[in-house]
Amino acid sequence: MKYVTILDGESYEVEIDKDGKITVNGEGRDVDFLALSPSLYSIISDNRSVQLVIDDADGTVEVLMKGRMYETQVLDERALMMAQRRGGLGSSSGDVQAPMPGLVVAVPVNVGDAVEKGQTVVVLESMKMQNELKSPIDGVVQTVTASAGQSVNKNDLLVTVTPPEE
Amino acid sequence: MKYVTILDGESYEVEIDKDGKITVNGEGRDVDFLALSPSLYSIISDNRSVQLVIDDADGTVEVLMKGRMYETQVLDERALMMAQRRGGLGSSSGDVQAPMPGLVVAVPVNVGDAVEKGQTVVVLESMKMQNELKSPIDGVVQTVTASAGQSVNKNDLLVTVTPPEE
Amino acid sequence: MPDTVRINKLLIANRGEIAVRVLRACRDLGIPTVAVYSDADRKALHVRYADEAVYIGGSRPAESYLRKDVIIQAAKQTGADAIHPGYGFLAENADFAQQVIDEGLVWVGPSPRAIAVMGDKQQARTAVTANGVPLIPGTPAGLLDDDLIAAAYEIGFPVLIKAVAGGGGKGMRAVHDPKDFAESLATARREAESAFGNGDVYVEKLLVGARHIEFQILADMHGNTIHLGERECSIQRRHQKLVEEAPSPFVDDELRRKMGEMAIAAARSVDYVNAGTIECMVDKDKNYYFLEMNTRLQVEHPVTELVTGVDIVKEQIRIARGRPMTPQENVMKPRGWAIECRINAEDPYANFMPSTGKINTMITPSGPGVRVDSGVYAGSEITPYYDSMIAKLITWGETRSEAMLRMRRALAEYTIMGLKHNIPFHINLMNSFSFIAGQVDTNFVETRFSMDTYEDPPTSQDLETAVIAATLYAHRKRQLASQVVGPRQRDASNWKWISRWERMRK
Amino acid sequence: MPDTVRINKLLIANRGEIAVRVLRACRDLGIPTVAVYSDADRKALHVRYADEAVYIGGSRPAESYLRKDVIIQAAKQTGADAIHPGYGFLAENADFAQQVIDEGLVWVGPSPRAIAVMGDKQQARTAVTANGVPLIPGTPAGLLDDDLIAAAYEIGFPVLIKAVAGGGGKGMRAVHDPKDFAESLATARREAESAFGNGDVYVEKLLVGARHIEFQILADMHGNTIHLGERECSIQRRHQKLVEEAPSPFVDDELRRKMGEMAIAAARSVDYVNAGTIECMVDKDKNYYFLEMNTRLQVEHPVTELVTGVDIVKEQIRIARGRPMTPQENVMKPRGWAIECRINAEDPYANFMPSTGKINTMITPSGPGVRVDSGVYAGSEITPYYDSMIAKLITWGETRSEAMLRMRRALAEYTIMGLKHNIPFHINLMNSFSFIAGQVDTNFVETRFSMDTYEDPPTSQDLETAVIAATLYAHRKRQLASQVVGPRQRDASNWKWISRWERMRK
Repeated sequence: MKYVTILDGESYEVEIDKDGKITVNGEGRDVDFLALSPSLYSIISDNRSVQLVIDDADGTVEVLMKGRMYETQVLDERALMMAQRRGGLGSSSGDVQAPMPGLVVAVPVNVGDAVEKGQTVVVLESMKMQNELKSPIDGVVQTVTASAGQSVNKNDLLVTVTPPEE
Repeated sequence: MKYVTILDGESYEVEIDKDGKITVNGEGRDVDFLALSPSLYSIISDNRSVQLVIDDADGTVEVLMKGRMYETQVLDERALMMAQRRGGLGSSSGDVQAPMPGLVVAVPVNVGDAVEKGQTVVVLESMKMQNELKSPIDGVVQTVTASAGQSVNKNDLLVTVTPPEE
Repeated sequence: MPDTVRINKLLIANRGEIAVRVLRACRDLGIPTVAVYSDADRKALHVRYADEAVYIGGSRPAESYLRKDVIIQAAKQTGADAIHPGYGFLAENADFAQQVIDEGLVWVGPSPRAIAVMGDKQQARTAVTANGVPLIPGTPAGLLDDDLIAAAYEIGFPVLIKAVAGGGGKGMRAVHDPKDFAESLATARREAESAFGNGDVYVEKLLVGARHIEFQILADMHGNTIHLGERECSIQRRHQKLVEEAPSPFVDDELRRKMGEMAIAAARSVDYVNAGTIECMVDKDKNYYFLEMNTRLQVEHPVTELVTGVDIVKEQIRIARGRPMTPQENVMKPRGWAIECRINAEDPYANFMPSTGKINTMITPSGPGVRVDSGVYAGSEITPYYDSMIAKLITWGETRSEAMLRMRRALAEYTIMGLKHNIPFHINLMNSFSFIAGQVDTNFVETRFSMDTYEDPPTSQDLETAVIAATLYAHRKRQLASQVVGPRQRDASNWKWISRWERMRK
Repeated sequence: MPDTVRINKLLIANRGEIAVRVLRACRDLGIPTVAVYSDADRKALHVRYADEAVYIGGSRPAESYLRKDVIIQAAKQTGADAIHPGYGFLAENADFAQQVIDEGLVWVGPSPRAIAVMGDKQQARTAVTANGVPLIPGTPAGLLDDDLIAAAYEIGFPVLIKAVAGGGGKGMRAVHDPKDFAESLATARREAESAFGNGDVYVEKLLVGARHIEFQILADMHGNTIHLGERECSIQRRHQKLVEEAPSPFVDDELRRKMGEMAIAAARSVDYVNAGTIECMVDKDKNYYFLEMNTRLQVEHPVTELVTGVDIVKEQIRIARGRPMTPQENVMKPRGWAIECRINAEDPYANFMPSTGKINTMITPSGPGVRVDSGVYAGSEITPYYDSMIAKLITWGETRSEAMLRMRRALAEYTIMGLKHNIPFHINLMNSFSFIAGQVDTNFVETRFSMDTYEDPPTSQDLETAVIAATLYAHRKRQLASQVVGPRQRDASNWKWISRWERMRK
């Protein structure tokens, strides 16, 4: 199985054969990859022993290793083709969801507003703190389903932002 | 549901109704009983908070609480009747099984030997220690399936002892 | 001379790690304990570790941990003759302290009057000023918005807006530019109203590049008041402390002597008894200002315990019993160095957003020089009802560098899975040159620290390992998905499925 | 004057808690680490915590942890320039030490000659006697069975049969009655043969009512040899230590001075360098006898660390580098008190039978004064290949009673599920009046302690709680069983089952 994995804008060709043997950019690697518990893995590769937390969300595989986060995209051949046809890799979603149950304190944007990535679109109170939820992308506010004073559950969709037309 | 539970030779009548309400020897008890993990339980009863390890084997329910082991037998009405018909409660089995994988070092008894409760019937080497497996009852050796030099798995039956005829 | 009283049973009016901490002290003293718990906390560690546990209501604090009458009733019902409030909840509630005392119970804490005076920022300022304690220039409480903005101009920007009833960074906002003042004021009032039911705020001068340094005070009923040295608490984010250490790398013997005397004078200004903390700001030129007194056990008390050998909670109980406290002299020479990292259920990669969920895996670090004060375990649930601190990791070393190396080691060992937490933040902080050099101020985390940049960038080997791991993860997930049988195939062999399901249940 | 060498990377030729302990010391020193592991240990904590890990073979020790060449090859391959052997396995193997040195690697331990001499009981006796160290009367090694029985009569019963190559109680038998001598001799020889590949034994006088007290020695290459005080190790079962403390409640200043001098003389008799332990028997009249020297880090070293502040593993590495050790004086005044309980996977209710299995739940105690040295975690498997000690729980207090109270508390907190372990034994021991009073000898556990009787019997409330819990447990199990649907009902709704099964998989 061939994959192209992207990290920090760089592409790595990773091939995994049926016996589990691995090559990275054509070079063989000796890898012992083991699940320790849900999301927790141990790798011993060329005797280096590392513990990793791995999770995925929206097509991104996040690897946390020695206190550092590596965000990767793993594409098989079909996904790679589709991405290339789309003209780019890894456009992220503009959905803003409640990361936890809480009380909406303020929604400082309206439908149609242009917002920048990182701009606060909802203020959510939870765990005695006011948390500012930010837009994940540059774009335009498409829908606002949250309103101040409303109690929301985890993962409730609050605001959606769509990328600007190009 | 009515039970008779026996601890240290004393019988307690315990009744559990459909709502989970409990009486012990006719007196109501306020009990909050909660599983924390397999075998581990928390009881809050009249505000006393206790953690317990509970397991059962061969009809005995073992409760480990504050470093002390309480061996109980819990009998429902049918079991109680049957036990009374049998003429006694809690006669234990004479099977000697391997408590863990190991190497049989010696079997100092033969079929037909009279043995006392606590007498060594098999010596098993495991974890670098020689462990003496004892007869759980007074009786006569009925079968010997283990022999010196043999490797055995956990729970393999090694020797059976039957109670003497009365 | 006070009478010595016995404590036969002690109720802890709190939850989480601090309830466990107080329980442990009681166990070490042989005093039976009573825990209280809300719906959300039936399985909590403090309930499991206590001798008795009393249910006091719903999950929200107002329904349980803040219910004074119900908690006092729980003490009466179980025969507890003393109450330790921990920190937060009712710890700095003078009415509650008074009620406890009126009911004939021992209050493990300072007098209601001391709590009330120090709990009101303005009264506190008046009290300590009388004893010659230096203050940061600021306004009184109770001013209207227009007066506050005028005062802010007079003091000179930057300024800090602070809640009168505040604590823990809630209802607090720094304002650098006058044009942001109105909005920040509104936010601060809103937060204060929501957190403390009191939206009153005041304004004071914001010291730039200043450190947060505090002194631990102990005072008994026999007239002894001492300090146990200082704690450096400048590693903060939004005025919430994240890392504390003792001693402070900034404090020399002379400054310790002077600030220690000031701290004792501040405590004496309210005839303080029991453990308390004098919080100060210290600028680059070693000018120091009294901020406030926390009239309770402090979250970060363990670092002081490790460098002084004093068990502060045990001393609190001893003092509450009317006995002379064990240490009798100011601690001018701390032994070694201690660092504490607060482990919070907050995602450092998502703006420190709080995270909830069930901890499914936990490996707690241990070994030489490591202490963990925690209220959670594998299987416990982090709910949105309480604050996000789930544990405190504390290390000790002969020197600051040994304590830091041990902290790095302990952080690397600490495995908590099932929710997001800030251990990666601490790992990166311990690698930051500024922190290593002790060159920090209260704005360091927000202005000079980032989770995205590393002073010591990842090696190509690290990058490759991450790529391999991510790819294998995705590969396995894909393979697993392809093994999920479609509905048509399932019907064929019902029995296989059942037995498989039964195996799963074991 | 020796040259100081650098250690750039250190390989730990061991597993379990002691491998983790050495890893931690290296981390605290900033030295990168290499672990080695067998098939059974791929998921072990020492593999997870090390920077590098080398697979060295099958699960049985002979296939992995005892393979000298493979371990040295692992060091070469990873560029490790030093080897720490831990205890057990190759730690007291003089050939291995020599091989390590011959390969140009740093051996973190004493000279091969010191290991060889002290490893041979007879040579050891000869060596220390030359320095005036008192010995228990006994026979030489290599005697035939008939000569041993004759010697036993001459020495006078009771006697002790001991393996020449022994350690840890293996191949050791006490004989009180001459008629049991032949059988015990056969068993001892068999055990020694199986454990050490050497069935040779000798006989010595058994001291009745004696204590096992040992001194920790540190010696560097600069001619300094000191002791760090004693450890009391009389709580044993079948010659395996279960609980150790420092200091000993039996040792006064005068005895400490005399025995300490003797311990240093014993170490000097083989020009000892690095950490080592002089084990002694001490009778009721404070007569003391040299038993043996353990030429390695001892399992129970943490109690000494807690009362002296010395990190013994760090000192071992320092000494191996040729540097002068940090402590320079004998420890005559230990600070406070420390107790260690060995947590073994052994069932105290079934004759301490070893137990294997997977740990499914683990809560590790922590808080003030508690240290845990462990090699296991929830999810790890205890296999029959290695010894049954899975962790060490160590507490410290200002006084012996504070250390004991903390131990009780920590034992109550310690939750390990999935296999049988001896925590209930330790809980009962900590409640035993003899232990509390410090009135113990090496036969205490076997002759005067029982898991079935309590000095403080269970209350009727305890009994009732046990009855209620047992009944509810059985009731629930019964209800659960009645909910298991029969095969006929299953066919009805296949889809429900599938979705249930899928939920289970999450």
